[in-house]
Amino acid sequence: MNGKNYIVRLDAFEGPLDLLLWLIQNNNMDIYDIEISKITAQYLTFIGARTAELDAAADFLSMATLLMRIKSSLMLPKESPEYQEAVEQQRDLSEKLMEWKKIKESRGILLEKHQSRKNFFRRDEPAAVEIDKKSTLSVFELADIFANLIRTHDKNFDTITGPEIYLEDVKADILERFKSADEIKISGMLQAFPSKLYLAVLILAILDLAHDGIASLRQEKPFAEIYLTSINGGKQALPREENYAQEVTYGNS
Amino acid sequence: METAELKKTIEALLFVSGKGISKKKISEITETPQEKISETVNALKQEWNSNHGVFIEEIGGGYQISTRPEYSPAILKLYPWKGVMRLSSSAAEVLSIALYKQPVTTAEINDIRGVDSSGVIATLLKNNLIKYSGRKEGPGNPRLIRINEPFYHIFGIRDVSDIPSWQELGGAEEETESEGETPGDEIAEETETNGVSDVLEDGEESEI
Amino acid sequence: METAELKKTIEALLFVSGKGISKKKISEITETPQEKISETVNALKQEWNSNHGVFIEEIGGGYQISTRPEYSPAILKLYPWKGVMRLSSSAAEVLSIALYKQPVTTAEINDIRGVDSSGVIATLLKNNLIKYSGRKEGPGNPRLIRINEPFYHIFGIRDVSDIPSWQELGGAEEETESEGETPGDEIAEETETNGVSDVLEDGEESEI
Repeated sequence: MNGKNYIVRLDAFEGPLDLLLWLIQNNNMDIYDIEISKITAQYLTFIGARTAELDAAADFLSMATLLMRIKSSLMLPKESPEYQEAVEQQRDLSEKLMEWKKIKESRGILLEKHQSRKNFFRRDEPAAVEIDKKSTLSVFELADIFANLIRTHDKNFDTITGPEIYLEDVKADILERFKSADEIKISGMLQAFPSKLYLAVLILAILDLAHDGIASLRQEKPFAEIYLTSINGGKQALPREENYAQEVTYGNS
Repeated sequence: METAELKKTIEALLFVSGKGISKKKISEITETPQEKISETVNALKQEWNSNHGVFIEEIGGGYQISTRPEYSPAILKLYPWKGVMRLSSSAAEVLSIALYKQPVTTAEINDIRGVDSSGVIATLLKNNLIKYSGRKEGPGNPRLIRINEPFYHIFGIRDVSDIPSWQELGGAEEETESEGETPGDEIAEETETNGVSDVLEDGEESEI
Repeated sequence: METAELKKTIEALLFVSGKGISKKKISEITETPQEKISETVNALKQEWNSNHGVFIEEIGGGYQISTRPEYSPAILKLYPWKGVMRLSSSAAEVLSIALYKQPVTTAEINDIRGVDSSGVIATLLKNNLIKYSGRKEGPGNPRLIRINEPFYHIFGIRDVSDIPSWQELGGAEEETESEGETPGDEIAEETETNGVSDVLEDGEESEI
């Protein structure tokens, strides 16, 4: 290696393979036919002059060790197991270098493609617009509901109404039960909350879960016990992908 | 901006947004007077609103691209979870209070309904029908709830004039008009400051 | 489906999705043969791809609506954070490895690069360019990494012919044909099982 190459800083290399590849190319060597002693000497000289720069010293040093081991083993008689092993190791190293070379090339292609795409945009999430998503209530009904509320509120401000049973609570309750049992007896749930309102909400909840593909219903014969069976462990039929709507931005820190 | 370019810019904005963008916002982005925006969007409407699967509509003081209702079945096959929104009666109550009393606190909603509404409020928030916006002056500075932009779409309301006025309501005669603001004012303000122009809310930067 | 209706249905689907939708998926939804879909999309492209701010492009084996590059300044005013689009060379390396070697483990990536890549992998995961999908049989059952759908859009990769095969890389020196899969296979499979046809992932409750 001639002196001017020493201007190259070690942190210009991604790692030991990158340095090794550079040295090989600098010497016009074939990746599959490395002159191991020449390359080892250059590698050692190169990192020897720069150990202070090294953040990832260990990686570079362990490559140095490997190179030296291959080099010394290759000086042994060809019949020796060490020699055979060194041939193997050199072959592996060539494979890894070739792999690295390909990845570097692909990296260049990706960086270039990325650059050329920087002004193209799309939406990564479904449109908020849902023309089909309409409320079953009209805004006039909503107004009536409010008017009724205000009337009730004025007259019965201090009246304490009974506990409300929320559909989502009952659904959550069923899903909770699915954690410990795959099949639930519906009569069992009613025993815990014996009220007509609860039954009504429970039926709605069950129908909803069945509709959403979270649970299925089973009944042996008319008027027999109804069983609710979890599908997919009671999980939402449609898995949510994390960070789904996230914008893709990245940079080189 | 030259008309042809302006048209294409607005198309790009509306398609990439997927939700409403206010005229004001478009005017700022394109550095073009709002009248010119209206004019251009009208031309765009002519072009898109016949013979296409999507059309440009005016919603909540802004413009957005929507799919034609005829193609809902196809969209439902793509996204089976989209569809008709059924409101529970408790959700409808909370929503009606938010609509006519906004901005309103959770405590005020609880007070009107006489029952705890925090669960329903959480669900409505999650479904973007209402949103938190600002805090009330006073003890504890509770968060204020307002109607959110998707509400207009789901209830098929173009803007505030489509909402039955306070006076038209059945219970209006027994009302004490202690409310300083009419719901109309409230919603108009909503649209201006927190409505459709809020497209930057989910911004995020990250670096590799 | 009749051609005019099919055209409009595809427009509605592409608009709602934002992301690419595979030809297969459109064919299923519309109950129309894939050849007819290609034909119709080509007609749509002709119609759209001049004189509009958006166009229909083929990416990652699917179709999607993209904005024309001329209007990126306007888009960036709407979504300023989209402008920060620098890709580090280490990120590009990890992506290259994931692209050609998928499914691949973190340990395998570290091995190829010769340096620890866990930070870069975490960021790429966060940005949805790669994803975990399954686990490798063996000690510790490490998680397997694959290319994720947004990758194809970000890099503008239409299909396999847009990238060199593994064999073509590295100056086509003598090859050890130890690789079982070509990247071509991978992309095709990706599209089939995990790519653009994955439109159901964003589950949502519509009942409140």
